[in-house]
Amino acid sequence: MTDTKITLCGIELENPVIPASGTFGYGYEMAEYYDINCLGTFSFKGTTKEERFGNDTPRIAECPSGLLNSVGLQNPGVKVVIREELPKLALVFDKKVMANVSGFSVDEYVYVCERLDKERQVGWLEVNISCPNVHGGGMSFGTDPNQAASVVKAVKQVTTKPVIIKLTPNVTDITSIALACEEAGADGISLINTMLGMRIDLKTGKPILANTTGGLSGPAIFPVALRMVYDVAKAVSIPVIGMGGVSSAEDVIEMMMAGATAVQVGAANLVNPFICQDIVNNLPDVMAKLSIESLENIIGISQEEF
Amino acid sequence: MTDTKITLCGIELENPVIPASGTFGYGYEMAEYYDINCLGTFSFKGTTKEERFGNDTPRIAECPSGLLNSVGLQNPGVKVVIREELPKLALVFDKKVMANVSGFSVDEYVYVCERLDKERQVGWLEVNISCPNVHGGGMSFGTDPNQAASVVKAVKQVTTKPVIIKLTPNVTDITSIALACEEAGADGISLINTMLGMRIDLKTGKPILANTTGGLSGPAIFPVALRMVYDVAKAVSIPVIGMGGVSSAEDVIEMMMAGATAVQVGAANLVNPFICQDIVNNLPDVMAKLSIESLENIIGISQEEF
Amino acid sequence: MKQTIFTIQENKQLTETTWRMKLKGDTSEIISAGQFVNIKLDGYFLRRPISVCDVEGDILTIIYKILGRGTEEMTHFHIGKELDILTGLGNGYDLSLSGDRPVLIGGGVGIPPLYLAAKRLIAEGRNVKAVLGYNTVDEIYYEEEFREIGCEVIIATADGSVGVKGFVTDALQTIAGEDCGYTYFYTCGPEPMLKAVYNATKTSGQLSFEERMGCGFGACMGCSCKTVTGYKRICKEGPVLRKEEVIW
Amino acid sequence: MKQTIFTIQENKQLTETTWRMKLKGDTSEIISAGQFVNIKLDGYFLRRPISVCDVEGDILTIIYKILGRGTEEMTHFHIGKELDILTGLGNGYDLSLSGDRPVLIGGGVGIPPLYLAAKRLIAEGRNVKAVLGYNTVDEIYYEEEFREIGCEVIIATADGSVGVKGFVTDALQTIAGEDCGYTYFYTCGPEPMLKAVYNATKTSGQLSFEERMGCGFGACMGCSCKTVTGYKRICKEGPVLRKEEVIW
Ligand SMILES: Cc1cc2nc3c(=O)[nH]c(=O)nc-3n(C[C@H](O)[C@H](O)[C@H](O)COP(=O)(O)OP(=O)(O)OC[C@H]3O[C@@H](n4cnc5c(N)ncnc54)[C@H](O)[C@@H]3O)c2cc1C
Ligand SMILES: Cc1cc2nc3c(=O)[nH]c(=O)nc-3n(C[C@H](O)[C@H](O)[C@H](O)COP(=O)(O)OP(=O)(O)OC[C@H]3O[C@@H](n4cnc5c(N)ncnc54)[C@H](O)[C@@H]3O)c2cc1C
Ligand SMILES: Cc1cc2nc3c(=O)[nH]c(=O)nc-3n(C[C@H](O)[C@H](O)[C@H](O)COP(=O)(O)O)c2cc1C
Ligand SMILES: Cc1cc2nc3c(=O)[nH]c(=O)nc-3n(C[C@H](O)[C@H](O)[C@H](O)COP(=O)(O)O)c2cc1C
Ligand code: FES
Ligand code: FES
Repeated sequence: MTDTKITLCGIELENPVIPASGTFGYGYEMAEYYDINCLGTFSFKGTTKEERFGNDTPRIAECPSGLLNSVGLQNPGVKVVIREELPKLALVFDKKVMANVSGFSVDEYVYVCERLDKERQVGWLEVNISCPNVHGGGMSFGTDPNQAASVVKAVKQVTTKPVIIKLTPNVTDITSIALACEEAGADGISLINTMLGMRIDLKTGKPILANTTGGLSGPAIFPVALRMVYDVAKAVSIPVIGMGGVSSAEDVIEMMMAGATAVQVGAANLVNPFICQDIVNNLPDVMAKLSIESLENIIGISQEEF
Repeated sequence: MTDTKITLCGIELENPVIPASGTFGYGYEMAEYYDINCLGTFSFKGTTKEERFGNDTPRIAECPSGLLNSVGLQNPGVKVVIREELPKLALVFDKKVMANVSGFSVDEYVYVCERLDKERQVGWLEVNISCPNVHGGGMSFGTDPNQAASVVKAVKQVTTKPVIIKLTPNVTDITSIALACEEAGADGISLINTMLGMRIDLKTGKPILANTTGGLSGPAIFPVALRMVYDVAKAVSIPVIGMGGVSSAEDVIEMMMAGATAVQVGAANLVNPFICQDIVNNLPDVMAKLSIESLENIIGISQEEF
Repeated sequence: MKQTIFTIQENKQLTETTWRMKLKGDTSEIISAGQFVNIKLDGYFLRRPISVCDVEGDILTIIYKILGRGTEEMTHFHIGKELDILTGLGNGYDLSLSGDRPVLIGGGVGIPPLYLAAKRLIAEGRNVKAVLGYNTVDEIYYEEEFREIGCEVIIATADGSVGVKGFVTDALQTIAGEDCGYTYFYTCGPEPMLKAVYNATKTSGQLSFEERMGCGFGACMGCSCKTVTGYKRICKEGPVLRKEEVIW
Repeated sequence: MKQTIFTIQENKQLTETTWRMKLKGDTSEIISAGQFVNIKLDGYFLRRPISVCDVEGDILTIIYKILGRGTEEMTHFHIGKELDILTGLGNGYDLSLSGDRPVLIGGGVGIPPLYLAAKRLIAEGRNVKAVLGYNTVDEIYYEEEFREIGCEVIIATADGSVGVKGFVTDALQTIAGEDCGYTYFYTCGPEPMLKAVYNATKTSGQLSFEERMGCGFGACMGCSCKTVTGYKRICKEGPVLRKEEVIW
């Protein structure tokens, strides 16, 4: 028998497969299509203090083996999430959910995390520090180790549940940022968010996205994500959640070999709404073919020297 | 009539299509397959002071819409390049060639550039500052504006020909590095080099590349490259050479609309050895379809506000 | 929504740039006129959203225009080829509001979803007029098909090569009768046309919008728009909006 | 080197994991036994290098083993499908050095290029022996084909299910006769086998190597190795190296 169980910050998951934030709504929408209880868990849409519409459309542009998005954190705000979305989710999902949090200031992160931390359904807080920091002058919290640490410290003070920090790949040295987060008290690191990219409409000569640039995700970024997971997992001792282009059970295993304890699936959900269910179903077969008995045992094996 | 001519640092090119360094040898090898005089020019294999074998094999790993390479600058050293490779090239190529230079110290860049600058066949020096800087502690010259500027200043002192600095995308803020190079006297900026990535062999659990990590190139990186070309071209006033995943006449036009004066083609040469000839041949048709009369006129048009 | 494999039964050129494809498969999730399907093409990351033009038993008909590489490639598909398609996407038109004399207003590749709407409205005994707009006479398709099902058709061409010279809104003015000549409108076409129709129509009606889509089934928020009744996803709460809720 | 479209004439399973494909097209650049072709597969970025097993007129024969996704997908290709192939890659074996009694030593998917070598050596009147190594009896293919062209065949299986139990080097020892029983060797197979053959053989010979390739025609330096006579590209100055120049 193959064993797909893993433990993420003290909570056991049936399997490491986690739909990524922004590609799975608040979950209940996807429960129309299949029983989402087959998942390890899922990360819900990035939630902010106030309701946000996000950026103008077009927000989507196709790329080779991927897409750009500039959704810009559309969400109904944390109060509505707690009042309306989580109760709807409770009807269709028995497990702990990963609450993805975004913000434009330390105060906003604190505000949102404090509230979501109190929700029984929430198992982990996944704090996305890839957004531009308005206070700090337009740079993202995730591009500077000190600012990243300041978010972690502030959030940890108002929360009781595991805090996972989600990093942006658009940096020179992701390891230094991960280390700063660990030192500041983070319970896990999740990476990667999208890579900054752009496309132009040849007919008009203008950017396709109303926002000019957007975030690249999908299989195109898999090798970059894998390298960052490898580097970060080597450096930190807290668990790492790997993502970026994962689209198959084989990709899940490759991410775990690189050092990921759990694996998120983003863009692939958009093209095949049933992909996470498929991956969960295929994992035992692929493991058997590769003579892997337990997924927990392969975490980071590519790091070992022989 | 469509006009594909462009001017790159004072030298007119028949068209903007330039095979990228490392994917076209020293040119004469490719002249076995077609008449390479149809090209704008090409950038020859990264050349160092001493002969280098490069990294152990495997040096290549496939990725979605791209590949990783960890060739590690295999080349016969600048003396042999001047004595043997350039004379062979002279027999088959009438135009000025772009001399791609690598180094592990400022002194090495100076040494190699000084010698290649004297060669009649060389039109431009393309200085690749993406290599680890041994003196500076393992970080690459291309990840720090000050170090990048120091290379530019030193090279400019010993050369008379246009010096184009080739940047790595593996940085938080590529624009600041491009600006530092411009201020230090660079005559052009060329970007992007490969993105750091990795793949693991599922059967062994070990990295596929002997070097563990490698550089990702090919269509997968096109949107990231385009965004960087757009940002850098907006910031600097020297010409920008765009590259990263370009594989068609349409891609050439998209890069130029983003701000590139000329466009290099790398990974695509490996899959289709005739791709650059095909692109040169297709350009006029695609221009006609898009009602573009002159390529020079579309450089950076996506930057304009309407 | 359902993910199904469809088999191509026909792939026929209608005009220089417009093709019709008939596909056989499980159409059970296709409920309303104005819904769309989302088609996976090998070698492209995102699916291509295309409106349902007709559905009869297990045969789905779509009409597509060559716009970029994906639709160009579709023209080379042979009979028998299998396509992975998501069906049952979008809300579709609410035909119960049509009144006795609805008008259907379509421009270019906005025409196909109106065909199924016309069929169903006529089956319900409505007196249906269709105003179909094209650039020029050579681009006309489906005029006959609309007539055959008993629809009165008014053609507008931008260059005046046939029918009313001008846009669908010019042709709309030629409809006379009691009141404004129609009781309700259903429209689909490029956004500038929708806006013109919005301004020119004298009754209530429904407009079908296009947007670049990430998923097409509500997961990504790629296609949102603001309406009087809140934020809506074109792919889920759309593509059809009521005239009263549209914000330009 | 030439880039040509070939049409599949046959795609036949030989063993559980090994298939033969016959392709029709311009084979004019295929000169030597031991050369390879590089095949473009839809959906994969890099081409797949596969040795020439045989060439007769405009028919190219290759034999491939299911290793990963690309070769797995090849097994589903139908007759008539067109493939974009680079031909005439690599140096190939120099058969002029064979002497009277060359031995061909192949393991697994290293066997195919030796078939064309055998045919040509026999055509030149050489007395050719082939030592073919497999894991087990079920994996044996092309034994008959080698015999039919007049080659003496010695089989080795790792599990001893047929022929000599052990590796090709064990089978090699069974060859007796004047001197060591052969005048020269040509070999192809996995690297550990090549090394064993290198150590076990008593004459000079040529070894064909594999490496992960970027281009397959000399442009990228992806496949370099160090030899006694300098750095060589497996795809261009190889895949065949002389025993004397190999550095392990
Ligand atoms: C709800 C809906 C219904 C549609 N119905 C039809 C129809 O019945 N017939 C028809 O011909 N066309 C229809 N379209 C437009 C059709 O989706 C695009 O023409 C098609 O996706 C273009 O693909 P391409 O590969 O040829 O173009 P490319 O430009 O190469 O496509 C690149 C990307 O942009 C997207 N894209 C480009 N143009 C559009 C567009 N106008 N709308 C949405 N996405 C776009 C593509 O889907 C793809 O993701 C509809 C669009 C929507 C949203
Ligand atoms: C000169 C040469 C001749 C060859 N001749 C034959 C032959 O006649 N028959 C045969 O079955 N195989 C042969 N091979 C090996 C064959 O190229 C690989 O088995 C095949 O590329 C695997 O592709 P895949 O998509 O199934 O595997 P994947 O692992 O999915 O491929 C991923 C990438 O790795 C490369 N790769 C994986 N394994 C190898 C390998 N062993 N050698 C080179 N590249 C590899 C692939 O080409 C591709 O780029 C030869 C290799 C070389 C270099
Ligand atoms: C449409 C879309 C919306 C996203 N929204 C969010 C978000 O709200 N919060 C967040 O942390 N990440 C968001 N992401 C990033 C993904 O969660 C994920 O980190 C990234 O896409 C890389 O994974 P992938 O290649 O599997 O998509 C979004 C991605 C996409 C494609
Ligand atoms: C096999 C290979 C070798 C390369 N060698 C060099 C090199 O020697 N010097 C250099 O500046 N860039 C080198 N590059 C980077 C390319 O010139 C180019 O910047 C990069 O690959 C992005 O373009 P592409 O996506 O079109 O390949 C190499 C790329 C590849 C694939
Ligand atoms: S396209 Fe994804 S929500 Fe509409
Ligand atoms: S594979 Fe490119 S040089 Fe050999």
